[in-house]
Amino acid sequence: MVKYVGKRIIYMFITMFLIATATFFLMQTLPGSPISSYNKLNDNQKAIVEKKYGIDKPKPVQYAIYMKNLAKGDLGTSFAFKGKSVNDLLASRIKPSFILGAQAMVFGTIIGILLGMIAALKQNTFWDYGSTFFAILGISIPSFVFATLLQYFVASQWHLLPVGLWNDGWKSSILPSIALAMGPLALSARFIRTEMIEVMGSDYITLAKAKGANGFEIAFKHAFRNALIPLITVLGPVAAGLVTGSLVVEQIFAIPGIGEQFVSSIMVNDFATIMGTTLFFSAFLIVVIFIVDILYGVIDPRIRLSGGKA
Amino acid sequence: MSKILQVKDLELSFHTFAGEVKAIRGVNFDLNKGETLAIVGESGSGKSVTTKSIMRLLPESSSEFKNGEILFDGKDLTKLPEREMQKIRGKDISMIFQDPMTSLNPTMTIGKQIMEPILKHQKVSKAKARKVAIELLNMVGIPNAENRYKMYPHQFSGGQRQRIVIATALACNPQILIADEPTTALDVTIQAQILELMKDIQKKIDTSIIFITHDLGVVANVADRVAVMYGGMIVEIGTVDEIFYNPQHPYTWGLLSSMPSMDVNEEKLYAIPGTPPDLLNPPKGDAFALRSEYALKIDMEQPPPFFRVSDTHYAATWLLHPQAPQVEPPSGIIERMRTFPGSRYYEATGGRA
Amino acid sequence: MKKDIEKLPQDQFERIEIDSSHAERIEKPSLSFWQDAWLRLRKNKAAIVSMVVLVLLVIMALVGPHLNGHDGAAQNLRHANLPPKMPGIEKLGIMDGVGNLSGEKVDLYAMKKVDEYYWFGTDGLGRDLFTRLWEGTQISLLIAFVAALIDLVIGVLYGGISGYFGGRTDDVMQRIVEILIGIPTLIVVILMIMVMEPGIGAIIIAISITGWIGMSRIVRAQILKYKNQEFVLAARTLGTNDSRIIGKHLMPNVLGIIVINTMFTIPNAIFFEAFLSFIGIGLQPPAASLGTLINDGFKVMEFQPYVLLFPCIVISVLMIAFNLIGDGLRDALDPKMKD
Amino acid sequence: MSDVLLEVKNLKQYFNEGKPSEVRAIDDISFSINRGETFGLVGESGCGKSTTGRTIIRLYDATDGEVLFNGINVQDKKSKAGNKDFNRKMQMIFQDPYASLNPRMKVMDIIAEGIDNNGLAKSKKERKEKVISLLETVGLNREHAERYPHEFSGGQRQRIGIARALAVDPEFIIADEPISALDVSIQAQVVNLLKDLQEERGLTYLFIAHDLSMVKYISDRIGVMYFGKLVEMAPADELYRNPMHAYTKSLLSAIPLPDPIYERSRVRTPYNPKDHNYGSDEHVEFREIAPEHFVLCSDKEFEEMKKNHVPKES
Amino acid sequence: MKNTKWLLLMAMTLVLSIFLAACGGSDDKKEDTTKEDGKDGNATETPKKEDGEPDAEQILNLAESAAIPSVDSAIVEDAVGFNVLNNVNEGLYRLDEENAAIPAMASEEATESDDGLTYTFKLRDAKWSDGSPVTAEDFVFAWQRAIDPATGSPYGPFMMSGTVKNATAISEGKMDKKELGIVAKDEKTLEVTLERPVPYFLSLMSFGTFYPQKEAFVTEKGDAYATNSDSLLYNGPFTLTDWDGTGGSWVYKKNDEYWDAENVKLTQINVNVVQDSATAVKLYKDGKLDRAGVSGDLAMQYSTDEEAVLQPETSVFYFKFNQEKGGKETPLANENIRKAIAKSFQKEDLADVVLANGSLPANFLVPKDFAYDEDGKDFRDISGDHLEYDAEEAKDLWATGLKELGVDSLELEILGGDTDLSKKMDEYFQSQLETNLEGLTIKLKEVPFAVRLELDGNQDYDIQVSGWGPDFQDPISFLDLFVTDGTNNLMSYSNKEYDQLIADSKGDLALKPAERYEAFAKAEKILLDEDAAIAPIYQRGLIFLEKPYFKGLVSHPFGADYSFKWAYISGKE
Repeated sequence: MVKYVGKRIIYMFITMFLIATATFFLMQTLPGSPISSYNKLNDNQKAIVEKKYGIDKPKPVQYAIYMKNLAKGDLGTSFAFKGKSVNDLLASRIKPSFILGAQAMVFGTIIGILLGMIAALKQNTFWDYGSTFFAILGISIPSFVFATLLQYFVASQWHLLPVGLWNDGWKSSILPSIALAMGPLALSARFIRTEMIEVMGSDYITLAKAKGANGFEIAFKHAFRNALIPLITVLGPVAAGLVTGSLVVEQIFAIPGIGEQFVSSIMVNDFATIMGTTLFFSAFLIVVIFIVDILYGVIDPRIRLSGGKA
Repeated sequence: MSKILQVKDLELSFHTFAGEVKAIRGVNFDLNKGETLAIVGESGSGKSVTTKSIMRLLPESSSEFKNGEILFDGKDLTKLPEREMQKIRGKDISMIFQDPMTSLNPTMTIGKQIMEPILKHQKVSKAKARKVAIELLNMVGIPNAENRYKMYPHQFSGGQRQRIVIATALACNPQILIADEPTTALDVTIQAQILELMKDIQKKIDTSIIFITHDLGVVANVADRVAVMYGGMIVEIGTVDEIFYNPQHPYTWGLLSSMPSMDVNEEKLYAIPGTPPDLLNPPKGDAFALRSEYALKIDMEQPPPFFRVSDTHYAATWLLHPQAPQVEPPSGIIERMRTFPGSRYYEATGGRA
Repeated sequence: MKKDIEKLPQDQFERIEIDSSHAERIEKPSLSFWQDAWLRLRKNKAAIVSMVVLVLLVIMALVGPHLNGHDGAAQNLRHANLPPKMPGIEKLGIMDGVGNLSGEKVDLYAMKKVDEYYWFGTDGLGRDLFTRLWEGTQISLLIAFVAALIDLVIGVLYGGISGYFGGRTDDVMQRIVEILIGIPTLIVVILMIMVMEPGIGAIIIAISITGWIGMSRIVRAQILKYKNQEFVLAARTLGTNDSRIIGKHLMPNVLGIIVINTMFTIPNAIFFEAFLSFIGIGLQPPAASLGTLINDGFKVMEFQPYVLLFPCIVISVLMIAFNLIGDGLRDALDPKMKD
Repeated sequence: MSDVLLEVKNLKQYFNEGKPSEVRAIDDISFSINRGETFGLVGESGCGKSTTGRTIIRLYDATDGEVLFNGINVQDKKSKAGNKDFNRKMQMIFQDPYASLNPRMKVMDIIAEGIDNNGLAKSKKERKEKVISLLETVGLNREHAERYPHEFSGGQRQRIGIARALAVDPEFIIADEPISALDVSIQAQVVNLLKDLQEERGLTYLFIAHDLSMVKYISDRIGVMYFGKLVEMAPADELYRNPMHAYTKSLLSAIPLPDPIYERSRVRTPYNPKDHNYGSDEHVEFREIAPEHFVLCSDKEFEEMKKNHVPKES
Repeated sequence: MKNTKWLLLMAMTLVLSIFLAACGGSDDKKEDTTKEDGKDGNATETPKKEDGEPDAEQILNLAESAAIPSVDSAIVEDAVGFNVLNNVNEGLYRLDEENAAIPAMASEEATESDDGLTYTFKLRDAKWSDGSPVTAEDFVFAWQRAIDPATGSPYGPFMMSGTVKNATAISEGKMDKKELGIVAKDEKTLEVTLERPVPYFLSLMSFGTFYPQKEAFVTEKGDAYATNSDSLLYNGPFTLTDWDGTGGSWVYKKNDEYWDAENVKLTQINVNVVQDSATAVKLYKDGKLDRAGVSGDLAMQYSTDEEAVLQPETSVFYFKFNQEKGGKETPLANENIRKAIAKSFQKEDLADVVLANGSLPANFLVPKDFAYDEDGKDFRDISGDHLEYDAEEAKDLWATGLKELGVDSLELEILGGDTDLSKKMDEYFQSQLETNLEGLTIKLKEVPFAVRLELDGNQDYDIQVSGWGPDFQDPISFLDLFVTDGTNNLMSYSNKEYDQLIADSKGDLALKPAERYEAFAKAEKILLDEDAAIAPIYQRGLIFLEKPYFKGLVSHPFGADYSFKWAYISGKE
């Protein structure tokens, strides 16, 4: 297990290194330069500013410096927020994004699992079609459409919850969390349904039935855990989906999160921030995938005891 | 001998995409206390479905009892509410499946799985249930039960897993144990161990066993009585000796002859031609007639009733009708019948017994 | 158990000769896997209805822009921001040309003295939304199909090669995939869009750049599953070469899964395009796609909900249809789900 | 009967070699099969018998050792042409009648695959005729050619598998548990067919199975495998009459026979590898204790076995 | 699968319910507004009692469209930054409620030397938020810091070069910053020397770049200066709090140290960044904001809203015609082509229907209601209209132009912004131009602002939708843009006569206001009518929704957008 984790961590670093490299050179091909918005500066000033940011040096040198700083965890200095480090920029934005993401994940997967279980246990009944349909809607209706509708009805029309902003504490997070949760919800509902149906058809479930277990015990004591294990494998992509969703949901609800920051940094060619955010998202995703894999081992005794699958 | 279970005129169908599959087409048998009844037949003959329908383990959405009853303890199991059925499963009737690799929950310790029926059906404390579970493990021959109790199924070998499944099935001293091909997936040596174990246990707790298999060797080893199934019906039923030494149904003949003998060198095996019937459109008359060299005209039109051979031995073949012509069974069968007192080929001197 | 033995006509007991080849006869009509799947799919009403709906949508996407005589690109500012008005239906009190103006319900057609009918209303530049909707659907579908096709080709090739050749090749290829999975797709897509000349091509490339990974993983898993199946081993013992094994034995078996997965890739691509357009980095105007139309509608949803409504319905119905067809196909093609 | 068709010499097949998870599926086995005979290979699941078959036909590359087919080491062959030739002469029948036929191909194409690969038919018509004649050989008919595998029963499928193997006119067929997935009533059909074919075409079989009674019925000589090693090898009758290795004895004693009276008296002999109690200086090797009867044993055991051997009464 | 019809039924129901909900939604909306109308009936009366007593609670909630990139007066270059600066700090002068520059840190009107080259300011006894006095040295330090090239100040050199003595040389690194024309005569007296007479110099003094900075504090904070609300000093009506330097929200608190604190009524202003205008409007309607900008398609719907406030701006938008691209002349170097394009689109429709936000069609460069002559006459009335829409004439000009170029069709690219409104506008241009000018194909290129600046800088475009907001109240703020090699020319336009007129306005005519304005009018005519170097489109207007109880907000035509100094809340309770 230790060996497996070690190997994975090395892979994570390689992945990050490659992503950082790719992003760095991708940035260089972007139209515009980081100081193109400094149009009021005269040439002398521009030269000084370029020197200050180190972008007067040849690309390989810039790359080396960037990577060196990155190794120290320094994402560089923002071009748009003059003189501010990208680390600070991200740090101040993490909290709302994290809260939203975590709430959406928890809410989405729990409700999704319940829906999926109901659908599987009441296969081919009204309940099944109801929750399957709900799941298909969740997958089919784009998150931004859903967010818009929620905002319009729940907040604007019925005044049940805040329309946006991050000022009303927990209440502010409810609607965006729900909007974000639709993806994970639908995904886990569908996934659990399929898995549950498969698990419910397996011999050990029949045996559990033969032992006299009732529907509830079979569903929760026997089938649930086995159906849950494969779900964990898709949680990684789900987390990635949250990152995606947050880009637009944060904008719709005017929440000062990382997604919103990313969109604005694109608009002003703030290379350092774009890169920083990209790397942050990537790191987040990689760590989630890593945790998911480890979790997989924790939940599935077969893997836990044989010491990792890879 | 008291009848502990009676299956009467059981008919059951599955509803599939293709149409109605008549999986059981009128099955009758009794199970006596303390005996082992083996049900043999090829796949698709309905033997597994019969036992699963006793346990009511078939999916309710796609299966349907068309007729008949299953009497246990004065109750008709086909009509019992699910809740009542749950009280019977695992307590009065329990079951073992074919594949020990898949019949244990991979994410639950074996201890928990054994304790489950105990906690479910007997009002005992967890500690007590645990004690019972460990005793059971010891009984089925899992060494070091105290420690292994907390392990997961994948840490056991196939034979051990089947022992664990048996322990679970025995947890509440059931009156009936249904074993659905419990040794098919195991190697011969392991199979022998499991069979021995089952026989031992039966002696100890005096349970009745319905043993499903397609392996006649296993039947010969474990059964007191044998029911031969073909095409969703029982075609012959009798004591183990009657079935092996005085079989009457051409299908039973075919089954017995198609196995090579260890000590005789046959030139050629007897082979039943063709394939089993399609239960989507079951044949009108005798289901086996199309594959039988002993077919009569009537076989094509009318299914045969059961004809009594002895008080314990019945066979559903028109060949037993008084009007039927006398036919000669395959040579291997004649060999067998020679040893059986009461058969028409019995030779007092030629028998080995 | 006992039955009275009745007397039967003696001739019934004549022995008959059974032609043993009779017993080998197969009663069922001969069905190939695909015919069988189709039979099963046909029973799935949701999937069938979805297919019909989808076909209708595709037809509408093709002929819709020519149905009402308006040009989707023609601007007529006098006719800007008109609500839907459809002959016939207008009598029901909906789509009658009545819309919001500063919170008042007004028949805008009467007010602006417009005689023409704009079935789904007009946008802020006076363009016919009905025509634009179907033009947008056309582009969205085009993007989705092309992107799905690219995903399919790359995914199948990559997954197929990785799975079939295994060993070191597989190792290297899977490491690459592992790394790619760590990249947040949308971020990459956004960066790619920024780098490239904006337009349909850029969107398709951006969507395809990581889109194939899912397909490749599925194909690889399937190939791994099948390549050690006995029928493949049998082919190898018969001296069948690699390309034939892949083409004749593996692909036909993996095809089902590929089709199913493609059914899920297409709505994904539609969604991605819409998403990009929604955050404003997708298609460049004046080209319309469902995404840009929704984006337009989102801004005015409070007063002119119809601008948002119709593209939302079309995109949702499209997505639902594809998903239901995908589900149906999975039930029909994946033997695991057979009941 | 000394015309050796196949000779396996010190064959080794290790999976994950050198890693902690190393599995010695075949651990140094040698045997030979004569032209026209059936060699049975028995053992428990996981003992390496199927791997042996697959290694012989080169589905796996051997870790070490030689497989001489017609005197040529097939494990050596790398050239494509030679490969083709070799593939034609050696064929295989698989265990699982459901997995061994491509569900997406018609029976016609399944059977014709070997014909196509080797260009054995000059025209479409000839190809069709060949397939139909093969179908008839295995007891099926021309109608079946246009159908898909899922429409057939297990026994029929297995016969299609046999027809496919026969299509290239092989000399040697490896039958890898060809009947273990079939119902008893069907097993006989297949076994009879194999026997008939052997007579008609002079085929040589390597018959792999765990069902000892069937193996005994069909085989001329039998090898018993235990954990990658061949522990005993003898002509079929000899092996049953005089099982020498403790494992063989245990195996034979475990088989239930369809004979209740015998069953009531059968006593199982368990086998425990530790019972051999081999000392570190003891040389355990494959020794001939009677003509053509080989046992894996130590010197001490060898002497004892020789003593216990009951010669065939005639 | 027999129950699939359920699925369908539900699908139908859902689609229907979305539909109905959407329709129903708008009904609700209507009821809502009518109700509000009722309420507003009372509310609208309150403002008429002009001197309605301020409420006890003076807390305001506002939104900005972007985060604050910087509050360092030397670094600030964006609207949000200047806005913040204007409310938390104060220069020598401040724009008052009538948008006239009045002494602020200066205690009285400055004394100006006769040649117009030297100004002397007396400072009042004002304090920084840390209690220390604001001194003349603070101004000297701040100005020198802004012109120091190492600071990288975008506005320092831009505002000072050619105005304050030696500024140009210093910014080019040719002179020490100590040589800048600003001297602290004593703690409270400041003397500024100019390069040339600048008639609008005093209005510049309200501009953020000329604000004071306390040297000791700046030095002490070093790199951390102005990175959050604690690393700043304030001498304006408010202080900044809860600003972490990056986040999406901040708070203004009344500055008790402010010299005029008794006239500041608001105690607190909460600001959140809300990028999406639709969201801002929703927040406003939900009562979370007291004022919200309405843009794009929403503007039309809200233009007649009770709470809508139309706010004309002084920004003017126009096409820039690039005459030289990659060293080669473009078709736009042809005067007739330029004129044809400039006259080929309907500006009224654009302003009224497409923009619908109170923007005015523009036939000029220098905006309306911006610059006045000595008599208070609007510069627009002096200069008149140029390049009006005339499709017929455009067609003729186009034909002529094409003939001159020897082609019968052209493909040109319009470079525009990537906001929704600019995209919509571009589509309109595309349609108008292509319809009116036969043989013209327009390609649209919509890019983020930064990219547009880059393309602009490289002169890599054909036609660009560009705009200019003035930094000080003088036509020169616009007209200076297009002199040959002007920093914002970037389209290879050059006209000697035009250059001369602009040079004159800075030189000989600097102290002759009337003639100076005439020169401007002439220059504008050359630029537009004669050369059609650019094609004016519209003068921007904005629509805001503003709660009726929110009073006294002053918006400025140039420099910072707002002053909250005089704002208050009345009638909210």
